[in-house]
Amino acid sequence: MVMTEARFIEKQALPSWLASMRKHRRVLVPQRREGLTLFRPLDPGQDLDLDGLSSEPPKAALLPRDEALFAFRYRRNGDKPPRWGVELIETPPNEPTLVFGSRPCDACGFATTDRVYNAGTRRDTAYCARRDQTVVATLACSRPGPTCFCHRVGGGPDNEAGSDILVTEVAKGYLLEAVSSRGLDFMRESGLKDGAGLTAEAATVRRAARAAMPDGPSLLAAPEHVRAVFEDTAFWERTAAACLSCGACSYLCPTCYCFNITDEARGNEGLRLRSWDNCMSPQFTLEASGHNPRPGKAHRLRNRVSHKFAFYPSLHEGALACAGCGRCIVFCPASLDIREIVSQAMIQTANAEGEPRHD
Amino acid sequence: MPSRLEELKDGIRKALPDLDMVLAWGQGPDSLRRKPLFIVSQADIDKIVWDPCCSPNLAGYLTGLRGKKVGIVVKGCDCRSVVELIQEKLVDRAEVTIFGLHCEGTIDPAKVRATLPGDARGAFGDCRVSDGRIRFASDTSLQNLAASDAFYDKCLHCSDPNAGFCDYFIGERGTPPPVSTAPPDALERLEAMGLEERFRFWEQAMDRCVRCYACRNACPLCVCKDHCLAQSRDPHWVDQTDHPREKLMFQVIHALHTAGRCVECGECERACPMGLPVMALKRALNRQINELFDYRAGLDPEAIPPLFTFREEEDRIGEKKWS
Amino acid sequence: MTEPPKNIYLPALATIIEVIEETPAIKTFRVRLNDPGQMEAFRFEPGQVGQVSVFGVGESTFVINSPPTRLDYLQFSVMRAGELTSRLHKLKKGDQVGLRAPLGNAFPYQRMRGQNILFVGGGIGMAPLRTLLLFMLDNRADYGDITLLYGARGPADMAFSQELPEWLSRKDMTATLTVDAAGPDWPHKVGLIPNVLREMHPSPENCFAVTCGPPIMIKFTIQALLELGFTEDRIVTTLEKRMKCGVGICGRCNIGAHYVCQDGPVFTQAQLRELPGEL
Amino acid sequence: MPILEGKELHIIGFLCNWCSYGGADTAGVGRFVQPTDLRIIKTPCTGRINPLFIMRAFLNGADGVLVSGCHPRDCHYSQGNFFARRRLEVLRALLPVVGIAPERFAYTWVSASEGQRWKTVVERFTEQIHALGPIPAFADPGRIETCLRGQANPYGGSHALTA
Repeated sequence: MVMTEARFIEKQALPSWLASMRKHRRVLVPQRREGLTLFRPLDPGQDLDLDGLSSEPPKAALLPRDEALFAFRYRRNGDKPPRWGVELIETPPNEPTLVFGSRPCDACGFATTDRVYNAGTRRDTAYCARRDQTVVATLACSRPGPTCFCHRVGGGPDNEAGSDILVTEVAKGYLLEAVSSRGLDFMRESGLKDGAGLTAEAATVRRAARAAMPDGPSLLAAPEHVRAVFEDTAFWERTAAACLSCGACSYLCPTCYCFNITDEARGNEGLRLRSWDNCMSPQFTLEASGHNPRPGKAHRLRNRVSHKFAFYPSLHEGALACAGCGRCIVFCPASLDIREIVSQAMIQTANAEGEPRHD
Repeated sequence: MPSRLEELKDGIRKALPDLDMVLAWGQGPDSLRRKPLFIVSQADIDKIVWDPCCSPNLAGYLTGLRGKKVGIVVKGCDCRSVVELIQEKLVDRAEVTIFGLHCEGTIDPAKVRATLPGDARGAFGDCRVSDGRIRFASDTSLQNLAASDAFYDKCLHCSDPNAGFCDYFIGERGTPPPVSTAPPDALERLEAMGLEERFRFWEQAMDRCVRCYACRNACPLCVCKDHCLAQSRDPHWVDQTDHPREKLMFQVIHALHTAGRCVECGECERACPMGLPVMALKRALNRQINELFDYRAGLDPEAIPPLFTFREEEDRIGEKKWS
Repeated sequence: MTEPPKNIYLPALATIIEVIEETPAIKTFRVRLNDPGQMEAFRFEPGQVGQVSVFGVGESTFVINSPPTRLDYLQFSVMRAGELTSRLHKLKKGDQVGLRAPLGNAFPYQRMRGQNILFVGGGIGMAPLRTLLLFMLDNRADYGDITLLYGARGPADMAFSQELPEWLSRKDMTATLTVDAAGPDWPHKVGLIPNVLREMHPSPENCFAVTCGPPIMIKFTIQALLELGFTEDRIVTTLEKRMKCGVGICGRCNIGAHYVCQDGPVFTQAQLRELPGEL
Repeated sequence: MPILEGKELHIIGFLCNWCSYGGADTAGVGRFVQPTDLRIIKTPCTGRINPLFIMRAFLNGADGVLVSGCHPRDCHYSQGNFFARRRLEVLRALLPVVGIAPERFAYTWVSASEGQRWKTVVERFTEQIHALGPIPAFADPGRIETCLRGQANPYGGSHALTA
């Protein structure tokens, strides 16, 4: 990490500082709600939950569950006799946001979507507008959960990819270190005390966290194995046998970014809506003729795992589209384990060692 | 006296040769969760697990295995699902071999994690249930929870823990889970609120819904999940905006489409990643159906679900008087 | 004020200037962009597609099947199949639609220069072939012999019926029509496209085959072409996939790591064989 | 005819074409005076009425929903109202659980000749709904309303782009 400025804030001062940030931007933080930890606008009446991993990643900060791409309104125009003209109304997002308390795996999700939505020549204007107005302050992890495997997919408990500021919990509070120019500008006007003296302590905290990660072989070499097992339908039938083909894994995954576009209208006006979609749904590839290239759940699961561990890497210099957060394992109703699936593919096509027994 | 697990394994070992597959439970990603196990060879039989964490209802997979000879291991509530599928001819009785068990109640991992102190989110050791207490080792301390703090709500007022309709009953029949004081469940909590408060409750709950349709896809009765009304463009019942109104509309669709059919197996709530009390709507309808037609789903394979038929003179439905 | 970044999902408004009823199931729409400057500056290559919007219903992808050499209007031939196509079929002259075009890649017409061309079209699959055929007829000298085999279920299902007489009579191309079944007054061939193709026995010598049609027809036509000696990198087809964004972001139209809306819809058979088996 | 804001509430009526729609017609022909809040949707039979119509109406903001069809044994399709009776009686239990007063929904039987009875039904039901007042609304009016009605779009302002 290039030597940049650092800021410090005491533990008890954090809530009030965050509340003060709400003057000119939306502040999204992880807070407990009905047994879940969700990223929602800060509720000062409640304390933050900076313990474990949030139930839902902060993905919605950049890719909201639904969003109007534009609105349209049919109107009689001036012709004789009058005909229906259409008026298009752009709905650009402008919502300055601070995401505080995201984890390195959540931020890896943003890095994954950046490569697709902001690919130089091809820029998704709504996403890029939000990205430019959003500061992501990621809290480095101190203690891995049972289903965390970020260190096996190219990440780590203190990985900076996708973040603007890396926050580390030190003895008396939190040290903020900028990892992007956006983060640097934000820190400069954040009114926090200088924290240069604590960078060493923060570094040791992070090193300890890296050492505490559960063992398990790296999955970075997965792409060629997952591609090799693509045609083995028996493998995918076996793997997907218990799968319910629902959307829980995709919608709670920080690196799933697919969406649907539908027109929703009320009478003569409406909007073109972008909403979350997932390739486990049969409608995802169903064609008007009735033909569906992925009719069964095995085809669909094959595509989901292959996209993350083979197709995306082949388009983005080997970067896996998986952050290793483990939410798909925690929330799958049938307890499918993507670590298991990828390891089986690697075992079957080479003699990699198997998946270690968990807990 | 061989343990019930051994007896189950023997039963399956004997039956497997003339079956294509047997559905049971196997080790899950952590010690509080089990996952469906598809037994096709004698080697798979050793992977079978039976303990209070075997909460998934395996009946949902039967409708996808039509034409195959399938064995299935069922608890009391799962068994009602199989009976309901047979009632509606969604499963052919001749194709299914049922191994029934007495169930001591099933553990809800989300409830256990919620009751534990914040930092005890790590791994858990193996768990045992005895005289109404559940004991297991979490990575910070030995846990000893009352059943009512760990079991699924449905288990706290379970009336038939024994699989009532099966080919082989494994082990002894037994009593429902020993629950001293069951806390009020979602429907009771809702009915303690005023109408406006309930409306706001659902508005909040549906805001958390991520619309993954796990509740629908886990439901054994939802055989048309691949072309569901909720994703139809014509008729356009539900639009794609992330609004509580549209997501609540789907819960209403699910409740009404399973009215008179739902056996309260709890899969919809178990599958929901956001822990939403979606079964409350179905339980309200089941209560009304029980009062109107003295009927409970999934108890008698010959019975016709009440909304599939009618009587010219309904004994408990009078006519509304307007004057 | 710098021009705000273009919202890639915002279509340009266009007006339908002509509707041609090709067959009971296929209609051709000719549209002009409402903004004269945009219409003037509009350029595309044969084979590229456009997302046509009917506001309130949605968007669907259709090949621009008028040639890039005739830019007074843009033409889309639409077979009624789903929600959007059915609503499109209800639109009249003067109605408004939206258009996001051009998208996707084009036929490799540069590589085809100086070569013989064999067109094999089935039903609505004739639409993508038409833009390349007319483009080549407008630059006739650049290409060798042009042969067209166009088939449909029955005579009434033949699209572009007003142009067929011209294609049949032109000296600089040979056209053959066939139907699966027809009455006595049908003067042309009767038979499935792959069988008629084997009968015609076209020579694969420096010849490109361009084919498009329903998946079943494509499968057996490519088989026949391979039997006749055509090489895989000289058999070109277009793929139909469920598309939404049209710019390779929404993840919907992928075959393996390739997005049909961007790396296609035009592929050679050699490229198709490299893709994972998920057509 | 648009709702008279402030005086009228949104009341939807699903009427079976053979009996109740005729009954409503008879009431109209008979010049019976009745409240005007009711908007009638004609259906072939009460058996055709999917309970989801009623829930969709409530969630879209209807303050009251009335269903009326042929008397039992008079159904033009002989069984339609029998099935409807069971479905609608079951539906009644769903309303309170989601926070909608069950009194906002009623179903009844009115034959084509009972114009007077139809007038009574409409009067009583409209009074009942006015007593309850408007149905609780969702806090968020919805994406379409916020983008189009020019209200502050939580994700950005809206301005017309092209004429």
